[in-house]
This record gives sequence, C-alpha cells and structure tokens, in this order.
Amino acid sequence: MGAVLDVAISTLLSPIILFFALGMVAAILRSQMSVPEAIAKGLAIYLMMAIGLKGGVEMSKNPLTTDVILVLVAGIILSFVIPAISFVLLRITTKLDRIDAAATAAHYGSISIVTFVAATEAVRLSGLDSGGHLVAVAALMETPAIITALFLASRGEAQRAKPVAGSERGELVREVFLNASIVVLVGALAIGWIAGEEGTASVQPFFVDLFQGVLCLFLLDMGLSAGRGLRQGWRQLSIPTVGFGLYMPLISAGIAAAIASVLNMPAGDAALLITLSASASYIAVPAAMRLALPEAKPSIYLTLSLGVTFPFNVTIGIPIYIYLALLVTGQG
Amino acid sequence: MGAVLDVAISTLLSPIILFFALGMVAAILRSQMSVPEAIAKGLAIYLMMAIGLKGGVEMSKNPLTTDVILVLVAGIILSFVIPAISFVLLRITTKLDRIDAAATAAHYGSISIVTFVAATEAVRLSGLDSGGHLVAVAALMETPAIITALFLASRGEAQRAKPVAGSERGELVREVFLNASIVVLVGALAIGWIAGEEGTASVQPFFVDLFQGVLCLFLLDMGLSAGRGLRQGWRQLSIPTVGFGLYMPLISAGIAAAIASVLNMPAGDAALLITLSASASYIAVPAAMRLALPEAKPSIYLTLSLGVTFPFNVTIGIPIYIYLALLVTGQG
Amino acid sequence: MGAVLDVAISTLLSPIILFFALGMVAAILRSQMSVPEAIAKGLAIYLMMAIGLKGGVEMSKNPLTTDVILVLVAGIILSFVIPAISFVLLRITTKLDRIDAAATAAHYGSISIVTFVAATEAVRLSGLDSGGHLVAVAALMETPAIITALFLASRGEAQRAKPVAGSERGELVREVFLNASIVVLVGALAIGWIAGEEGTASVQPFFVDLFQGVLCLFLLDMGLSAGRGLRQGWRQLSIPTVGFGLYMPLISAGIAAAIASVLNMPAGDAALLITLSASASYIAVPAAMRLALPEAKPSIYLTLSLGVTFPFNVTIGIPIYIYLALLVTGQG
Amino acid sequence: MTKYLRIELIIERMAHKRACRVLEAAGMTGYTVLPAMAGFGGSKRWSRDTDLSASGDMVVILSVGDEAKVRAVMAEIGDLLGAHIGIVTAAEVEVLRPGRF
Amino acid sequence: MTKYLRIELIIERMAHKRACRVLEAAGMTGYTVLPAMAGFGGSKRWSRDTDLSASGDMVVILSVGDEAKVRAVMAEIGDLLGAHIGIVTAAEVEVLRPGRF
Amino acid sequence: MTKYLRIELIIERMAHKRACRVLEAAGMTGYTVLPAMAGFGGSKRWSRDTDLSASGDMVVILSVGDEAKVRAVMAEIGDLLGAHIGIVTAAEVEVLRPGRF
Ligand SMILES: Nc1ncnc2c1ncn2[C@@H]1O[C@H](COP(=O)(O)O)[C@@H](O)[C@H]1O
Ligand SMILES: Nc1ncnc2c1ncn2[C@@H]1O[C@H](COP(=O)(O)O)[C@@H](O)[C@H]1O
Ligand SMILES: Nc1ncnc2c1ncn2[C@@H]1O[C@H](COP(=O)(O)O)[C@@H](O)[C@H]1O
Ligand code: NA
Ligand code: NA
Ligand code: NA
Repeated sequence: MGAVLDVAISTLLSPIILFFALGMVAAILRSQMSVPEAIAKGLAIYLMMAIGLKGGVEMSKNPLTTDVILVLVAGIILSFVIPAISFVLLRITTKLDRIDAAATAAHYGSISIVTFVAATEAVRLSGLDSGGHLVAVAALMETPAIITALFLASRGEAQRAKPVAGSERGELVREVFLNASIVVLVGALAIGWIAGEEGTASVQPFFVDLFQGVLCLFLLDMGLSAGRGLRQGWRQLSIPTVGFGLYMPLISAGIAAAIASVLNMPAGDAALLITLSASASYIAVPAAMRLALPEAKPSIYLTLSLGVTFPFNVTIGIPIYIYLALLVTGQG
Repeated sequence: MGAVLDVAISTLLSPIILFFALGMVAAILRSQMSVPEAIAKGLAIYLMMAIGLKGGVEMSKNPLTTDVILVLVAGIILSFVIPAISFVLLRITTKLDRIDAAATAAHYGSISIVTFVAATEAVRLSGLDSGGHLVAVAALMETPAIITALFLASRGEAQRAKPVAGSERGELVREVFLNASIVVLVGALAIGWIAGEEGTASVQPFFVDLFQGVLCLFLLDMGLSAGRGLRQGWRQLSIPTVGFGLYMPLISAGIAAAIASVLNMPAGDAALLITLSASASYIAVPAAMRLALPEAKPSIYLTLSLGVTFPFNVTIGIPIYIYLALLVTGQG
Repeated sequence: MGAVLDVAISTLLSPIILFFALGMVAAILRSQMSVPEAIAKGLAIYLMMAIGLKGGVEMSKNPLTTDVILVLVAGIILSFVIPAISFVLLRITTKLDRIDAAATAAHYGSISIVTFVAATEAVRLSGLDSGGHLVAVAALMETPAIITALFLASRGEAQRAKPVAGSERGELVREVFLNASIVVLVGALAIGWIAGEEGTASVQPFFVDLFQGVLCLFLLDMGLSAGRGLRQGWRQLSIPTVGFGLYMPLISAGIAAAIASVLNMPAGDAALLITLSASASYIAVPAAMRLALPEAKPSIYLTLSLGVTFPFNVTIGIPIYIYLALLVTGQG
Repeated sequence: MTKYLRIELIIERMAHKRACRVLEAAGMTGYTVLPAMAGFGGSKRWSRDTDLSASGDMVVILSVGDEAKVRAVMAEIGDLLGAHIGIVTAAEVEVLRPGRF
Repeated sequence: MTKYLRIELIIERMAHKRACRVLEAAGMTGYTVLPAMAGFGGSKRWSRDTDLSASGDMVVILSVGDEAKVRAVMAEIGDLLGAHIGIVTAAEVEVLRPGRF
Repeated sequence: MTKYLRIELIIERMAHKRACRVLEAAGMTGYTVLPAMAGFGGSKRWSRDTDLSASGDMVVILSVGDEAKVRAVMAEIGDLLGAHIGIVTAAEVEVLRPGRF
C-alpha cells in the first residue's frame, strides 16, 4: 500500500502529468495558446508507432503462448461487454436518450491509448514487468465496443427506413477497423515483431529515447483539449452523467481485475488490462459516432470521456488500478 | 577582448547562425521554400518547454535568494522603462505618429526568446555560467512593455470614445498575460522546479540533447521570415527608423549593463539580462498590438523588429553584450 | 552475389521498408489514416538538412579533388541526357503525346532524394563507403532534366504565341533552381562543410541519431501517398507506360554504371550515382511541370514516378544497383 | 439561356464524403472542399484546436453547375441534412467558359 | 416571403472573434470561419509563410441568415472595420430548410 | 450607381500567383486566397493527403471590386485557364464601405 502511494505521488509529480495539468489550467483560464492540430496528430502517430514497435520487439522475444492468446480474447470480450453495462447504467441513472446513451457507452468500451501509455510508465516505476502483447490487446479493444453500441442504439426501434444519404457500403467499417490508430499500432507491432531487437536498433534513439519527452508535449495538448472541452461542455452534463464518468472506470476495472485473476495474469499485465478497460476513447470512437450515429451529441460523450474520465484516470485511476492488480494477482 | 572576438567568430560560424543566414538568403533570392506554419509553431513550443524546464531544474538546485528576486524586479522595471525611452527617440528622430511610435516601442521593451536562447549558447561557449532564474526574467519582461505602450498611445489624446466594436472585457489581458510563450515558459519553469533533476531525467534526451538541432531548423525558418519581411517591408522604413532598429538595442543594453553592475550580478547572468533588454519581440507583441492598437502598422514594427533588430542581435549584438557584461562586472 | 542477396533481404526487412509497405497496404485497403501535410513537409526538410550536413561534414575532411569534380559533371550530364532517352522511348512504346512524354521524361532525368537516402543505408549495410560529395551530385541532378524536357516539349511545334497569362519572368527559374530541396540540400552541405565535424557536434543528436527513425515515419507517409496515387491513377496508365516505369530505371542505371566504370569510381560512390540516375522525381519536378507545362497530365507522370518507379527502386532496385556497382568497379 | 448556380454546403467534415457522393450522383461536374477552422451554431462554438478527435470540424463544399443539376442536388441533399449538421445555400452566378459545366 | 442573405467577412484573424461577437449579438444563428493563406490589399501582399507572429493573417467568415438580421450585422460591423482591416459583402441566396435560420 | 461583383476563382495552387498577377494588372484593389483540402473534377478526386508534391492542390481566390474591373479580369483570365485548371464565377454583391474598392 505504501509503495502504491509512492507510485501515486511520483505519478502525480511526473513531468507528464504536470504538463497535462498545465494544459488544463491554461485552458480553464482561457489562455489562447494552442498546439497546432497538425502537430498533435503527428505526435499521436509517433506515440503509436513507438508503442507498437516496443510491443512487437517484446513479443519477438517469446513464442506466442496460449496465455497470451487468452488475454487477447479477454480484451475483445471486455470491449464487447462493457458498453452493454455502461448503456444500462446510463439509461437508469441519467436522462440520456437511447442514442446518446449508446454512443457514450461505445466510448467506455473502447480504450484511450494515452492512458495506456501513462499506465505503462507507472507500472514500470512500480517495479513490475509487462508483456508486449498488451499493445495488441489495446488495438483489439478499440472497436468491438462500437459494434455493441450500434446494436444497442438500433434495438427496439423500428429498423432505420434507409441509410443516411450518400453513405457508402463499407465506409463505417473502414473508418472503424482501419482508422489511424489501429493501422499504426497493429502495423508497428508487426514490424517490431518481424525486425526484432536487432533490426530496430537503429531506430531506438527516435522511438525509445525521445518517447517520454514527446509524451510531455502531447499531454500538454491533451490538457488544453480536456480543459477547453470541460469549460465549454460542462453545462451539458448533469451530475449523474458526471458521476458515471467517475464510477464507470472503476466498475470496468473491477470486471477486468476479476478476469485477470481467473487468467492468472502477472501483476504488470493485469494492471494494463485493467487500465485499458477503465479508459475511455476520445479520438477513434467520436469520429466513428459522427458517421454511424450522427444524431448523438458530441457535447455529451466527448466532454465526459475527455474532460472527466481521462483526467481522473491519469491522476487517481492508474495508481488504483495497479493496486487492484497487485491485489487480485496476490502480489500486493 | 581576443576571447570575445573568438566568441564572435564561433557564434557567426555556428550551424545555428549559418542556417539563419541560409534562410535570409533564400528569402531574399525569392525562393519559394517555406517551413509549414504548424511546424514553426510546434518548434517554438518545444523550444520554450525546453528552456523553461532547464531553467526550473537549475533553480531547484539553489534556494531562492534576495539576489535572484532583485534581478526579477530589475527585469520588470527595464521592460516598463525601455518603451518610454524608445517612444521619445522615435518621436524625435522619425516621422512615425504617436500610435505607430507607441506600438514600435512596445516591441523593444519586450523580449525575443530566440535571441535569449542564442545568447545562452554564446555565454556557455565563453566559459561563463548563468542561472536558471534568467528564464523567469525573460517571461516577466514580456508584458510590462505593452502596458507602457498603451499608456503612451492614449496620453494627450482625448480618451477613446468607445472600445473597438465586439471587443470583450479581459480579451487583451488574456492575450497578453496568458499567451503561449508565457504559459509554456512559466509552466515549464515550475515543472522543472517541482520535478528537479531526477524527475526530469527521462525527458532529457528529448528536451536537452535535441535542443541545438531543433534550433537550427527553427532559425532556418526565422531567416526565411526575416528575409521575406525585409524584402517586402523595407520600402516602408525610412533611414532614421532603420537606424533606431540598430542603435536602440545598444541603448537598452547600456541601461541593463548599468543595472547589472549596481546589482553586482555574475557576468553570465548580466550578459543575459543585457541581451533580453536589447532584444525586441516579434511574436507576442505584434499579436497584442493587433488587438489593442489595430491602427498601428505592422509593416513598420514587424519589419523593424524581425528584419533589422533580430538579425543584428544574433550576429553582432550578442558578442557585444557579452563583452559589455564582462566589462561592467569587472571580469573582462 | 550471396552478400547482395543478404543486403536485398535485410533491406526488405528493415523497419524503413516495412513502414513503407504498411503505408501502401493501408492506402490500398482504403484506410482513412493520413500524416498531416505539414508534418510530412517538416520531415522532408529535416531529412534534407540531415543529409546535407552529413555530406558537408564528409567533404570537409578531404580536399576537393579532380575526381570529385568529374563526378559532379557526370551527374549533370546524366540529368541532361536521360530525359532525351526517356522521351524517345515513351514516344515509341506508348501513346503519350509530345507534352506528356516530355513531362514524364523530366521526372526520370531528375532524382528522388528518399531513394538516395535508402540507397545510402543499403550501401553502408553492404560494408561499402561513400563520399559526401554524392549529396552535391544529388542536388545538381535535380534540375537539368527540366531544361531538356522543356526543349523537347517545344521542339518541332510552332513557338508558343505568348507565355501563359500572368506568368512572370524568372518565376520558373526560381521555382526550379531555388526550390526547397535544392536550397536546403546545398545550404546544409555548405554549412556542414564550413562548420566541420567539431562545429556540428552539438547538432548530431538531432540530425544523426534520429535520422533512421524519422525516415520510418516519412516512409509510412510515402507509402500512403504511393498507394493512394496508384489506387486512383492506375486506370490512366497503359501497360507500356507501366513497363516504362520499370525498365527505364534499369536503362539509366546501366548508363550510369558505364560512366562510373570509366571514371573509376569507388564502389559505394558508384552505387549512389547509379541509384540517383535510376530514381525519378515526385516532388520538385511535378511542381515545376505545373508551371512550365500545365497541359501535361499529373495523373500520368506522378502515378508512374511515385506509384511504380519509387516502390520498385526502394525494394528491388537498390540491391540491383549495388550489385551493378560492385560489378563495374571490379569489386563484386 | 442556361442559368448557372453556385451551391455552397457548410457541413461536418466527417460527413463531407457523403455530401460529395450526393453531388456526384446528381451529375455535378466538380466541387472543391475548403477546411473551416472555427464556427458557431445554436449555442456552441467549435474550433479546430478544441477537439482532438476533429469529429466536430466543419468544411465548406463549393460546386458550380447548371440550374437543373444544382436543383437536383438541393432536392437530394435534404436527406443527408436530416442526419448531419449542415447549411446549404445556392445563388446564381456568371461563369466563364460555360461549356465546361 | 423572407429573403435570406449570405454575408461574407474577410477580416484579420486577430479581430475575427470580435466580428463573431457582433454576428452573435445581431442574432445570427451561426457562422463558419475559414482560414486564408495569402492575400493582397493596397500595395502589400501577405502570406501565412511570411509572418511568424501570424498577426497579419486573414480569415473569411461566412454567415447565412434572414435579411433583417444580416442588415443588422451590416449596420453594426462598420464600427469594427473602422479599426480593423476587413471587407464585407452580402448577397441574396436560396437556402435549404429556411426554418433553421 | 456602381455595381460591385465578387469574383471567385477555383484554381491550381501552382498557378495561383499567375492568377493573382492578372487580378492586380486588372486593377483589383485586393484579393484573398483560401487553401482547399480536396476536390473532384472530370473523373478524378484529389486530396491534399494524396499528393506529396502538392502539385495538384487547388486554392480559392476571392476578390471584390466594381463591375468594370471584374469584367476586365474575366476577359483576361480566360487565357490563363487555357493552360491551367480553373473555374471562375462572378456574382453581384452588396458591399459595405463602397469607397474602398
Ligand atoms: N447560419 C449559419 N451560417 C454559417 N455557418 C453556420 C450557420 N449555422 C451553423 N453554421 C455552421 O454549422 C456548425 C453547426 O451549427 P449548428 O447545426 O447550428 O450547431 C456551426 O459551428 C457553424 O460552423
Ligand atoms: N477587394 C478585395 N477582395 C478580397 N479580399 C481583399 C480585398 N481587399 C483586401 N482584401 C483582403 O484584405 C487584406 C488587407 O487588405 P488592405 O486593407 O487593402 O490592406 C488583403 O491582404 C486581402 O486578404
Ligand atoms: N463545377 C465545379 N465546382 C467547383 N469546383 C470544381 C468544379 N469543377 C472542378 N472543380 C475543382 O477543380 C479541380 C479540377 O477540376 P477538373 O479541371 O475538372 O479536373 C477539381 O478537383 C475541383 O477542386
Ligand atoms: Na474502456
Ligand atoms: Na527588449
Ligand atoms: Na533519375
């Protein structure tokens, strides 16, 4: 427990989190500063290449075991199931309609790759190890949630008379399964796996040594986005909705912890699976929702995921999830 | 003196200055090459994070002394006073009207962070040390000049009938006190201070090792900007105005040198305070002037600051300021 | 020969080529992912600064010999001559009209800097050395091809009644001789030469250590561009035209190999000269053609150069060119 | 004499390809898409910098064509605007080289 | 029948929020801001690449509304253009779904 | 009373400076250039992301002026469009502060 508190404090005082806080404060004080959109996108691509490569190199060191495959399957199931639970809770505790509730639920079933990265650091700081295949789990957990949400949105309602005008067969599927983060994560994972430690040695200075620093810059921008979203969108959020953004991660974390315990996962891997489950998407899913459920309100789902759940997770959440992982794996 | 000449030559032949020269030459030859705006802004944010962090880490090593606080106060006073002197000189020696003179004066009271960075390098090359708190001085000197200039612009004139249509209370204050460079500089300084040397070790490869190289790229772009500004704007500048862009830095340097001598500052710190005083803003102040004094002509103040004073400072100015610092601190 | 196969395989499995393949696959599967334009341009500038500097530093180590000057002259001649051969072949084997054939020929006489960089790596992997002056050759080979093409396009045809409306004297010359890649390559080469190994030591972490990693990111984007170009443009290309995109590099390579043999060049240098000759432009020349021959169709020349010849060169071509170089220099 | 109209759609970036397909289906010979950087509607402001997912961005689509085709687009595009946020305006314009539309 | 006008402001980026406030105050239901990349006026050219401070950038603001509101904007916006650089034009347009303005 | 026209050129980025020179030569007092991000014409789509050389990019040039000058531009610009890809439209607009054109 003491060690977990230490991790919590050193997490909170790490430059990464401090830059995130700086961004939030600047946004709330209505500073006009901004990171150009193109830079933010470029940094996001870099971060995904870097974690994909790292995961792939790790995986190339060990053969693919049943244990690993079970974790991949568990991730997919979690991403399918969490939105259903989220949807029920939202419909019971908030006044969101079916469409808004389904769209919001999709975000909580999917994942936040930056939260994952922050957790990877915290896990390392706690002296735990984690396997490269968790990156693959992250990629696999991105999309099943969207399928569940679309099913929930259409259930009970007379089937849509016809598709949105101008939509094209396969457009949503491409957006969802071939979005930038999946392409880059899975691609870089495969490349890391193929090229191995030796083959990637020449790109280590770029992808490994700079990683922490780039993350600072990226989180400064995330802080600005989260702060601005919150400042403009908080009026749209009722108290029960905000509450959902805070307790839902913990519920997802609990479920993932149970699975991790059943699968007998090592503590580090368990902590990451729990964090992935607890995290909510704010890049890939909002974009998919604009195509699939354009009637749902971004001011609700995006504000909640980026303005409430993301800050909660990177500050308070991650230490809790590590503690939980130590607990259920009997290493706490 | 010989050592100063050495510094002058090695400054002039450093890749940083050579890339600046390359940019100027390309612009004057009317090359179409350009660094995308988003990249230039991204690099600027990186540079400010890096110097903020470095300053903060330096400051975390020593307790905050009265000496340090006196330097901070001196910086603020310099930024308030220099525009007044600039204004008087501009009104006497040039034909600029009250508004243009006040807007131009604001630029010379404020600072150029790239000039500061270049001076930091030159100071290091000369074998001198400088304290991290000079970064804080830089941040503090950004804005007082604007206040003086607004006062000068309105003095004597019947008070403005009403504010510019559509302006909003606090808009200028936010633009001025929460602009990107202040937020990032002060924020990164605080983060470096809190996290200390150990806490920032993992981000050193990004923020320390790359710094010089990134600066080359940034100065290539600065050279292009300065060269294009000059090519398009030089017709707007009379000879007395150009003269002001060359002698005003020396006057400011003289005043700062006197203060440094009174405060008994170490030579390295003195050189940086002198450089800050001598440098003129070309990012933060022009933006503030478009809001506060939209009638003033950017083709005058921007061309002068970016096209005349900036190149003068980074080439000839800095060695002079270091020499001056050695002289007044009795270490020359 | 076995060693060449090894190089071929390790080239094909290097992260650089794998990321290029990832980009192509993503584009062909119609993923929506993209690298922001500003980032791609920023990376291109970085890469050119880095190779320019490296070449300049190399050149600063040795005096300028007649051998070096002969290679520079050979490069210029190759760039003048190859478009003429290309033009004749295109007119005989394809149905392209005079204008389209001339515009396409210009691309094959000019060079691709990314192909050059990939070849530099492969040459190094093969245990060969190459001189810094090849960077100068690359810069010199960019433009003569354009002059030949303009001559071919106008030949036989009644002279243009008048220039395109709104065109300005010198506009094309500036676009062609002062485009970004020439300014940055030549400029950085000169800076590397002036500053030397010692002077550029402080920028090595940025320009040397990161080079390979940045190249991965850039080639991911190149793969996306090539794949999209191909997917959209392949219908415009007849089979003889595609054939030209595959055999023309080999013809150019043969000619360059002969010259390398006559000049008695070292194998590494020969491999790079051959690669430069075999490569086709897809950045500088298309832009110049839009100004000089606006009637020519980009869907032909750009698809051919970026979608056919570039992928061919970076995968299969380079090992062939190295083998050829070993052969003609008698070191194979 | 044929009348030419310039139709302008202000529409969500995520939906712009759908709108483009409607334009193409109606036989417009071309269109051009411009990125917007900020906007206001109802009671919300948006700006490119606010939203990392860029899912709230808008674009402007310009298309010039003869009256019949533009009317066809206006009839068709309403459906899309049932689902997506958007504004459509049209106005008569003179065109150079009418033959090309 | 209500007439709808499309008003277009070409204005400095630094002043665009002021212009937006004027639009909102006049009751326009929305507007969209597009970034410009270059321009010419008087005797000066500007381009995004020229000016590191971006303080000379222009933007284009489009807003569609009923005649009364657009007239109100045109009456109000003159004040802002006293201080800031800008061009304002308006023209009648047909709109889809007039109810929303 | 003087009539004012708003002329809009959708033209290749590589050729836009040529178009701008034609505008200046015809005496237009100003213009503004907006970057486009994608488009369609004939049978090809283009998008900024597709083309590394950016040689296929389009821009939109807006210029407002009195009828005589705009007519002069329309007469001149045809030549340029013989060589380069482009669309030109013009329409009457009301302007604020007509004195400045
Ligand atoms: N009247 C209008 N004129 C121009 N753009 C508008 C207008 N109304 C809405 N928009 C644009 O459409 C977006 C969404 O508007 P709304 O559907 O009202 O939320 C806004 O952010 C603007 O970019
Ligand atoms: N007649 C015009 N049509 C379109 N844009 C204009 C016009 N006049 C000026 N502008 C724009 O407004 C900016 C400033 O113009 P000026 O106020 O004439 O210096 C120019 O750089 C253009 O972007
Ligand atoms: N009717 C049109 N309306 C608007 N933009 C067009 C139109 N036709 C062509 N364009 C633009 O001009 C580019 C080239 O068209 P084209 O000359 O038909 O190949 C297209 O990609 C569009 O950006
Ligand atoms: Na989740
Ligand atoms: Na100053
Ligand atoms: Na070639």
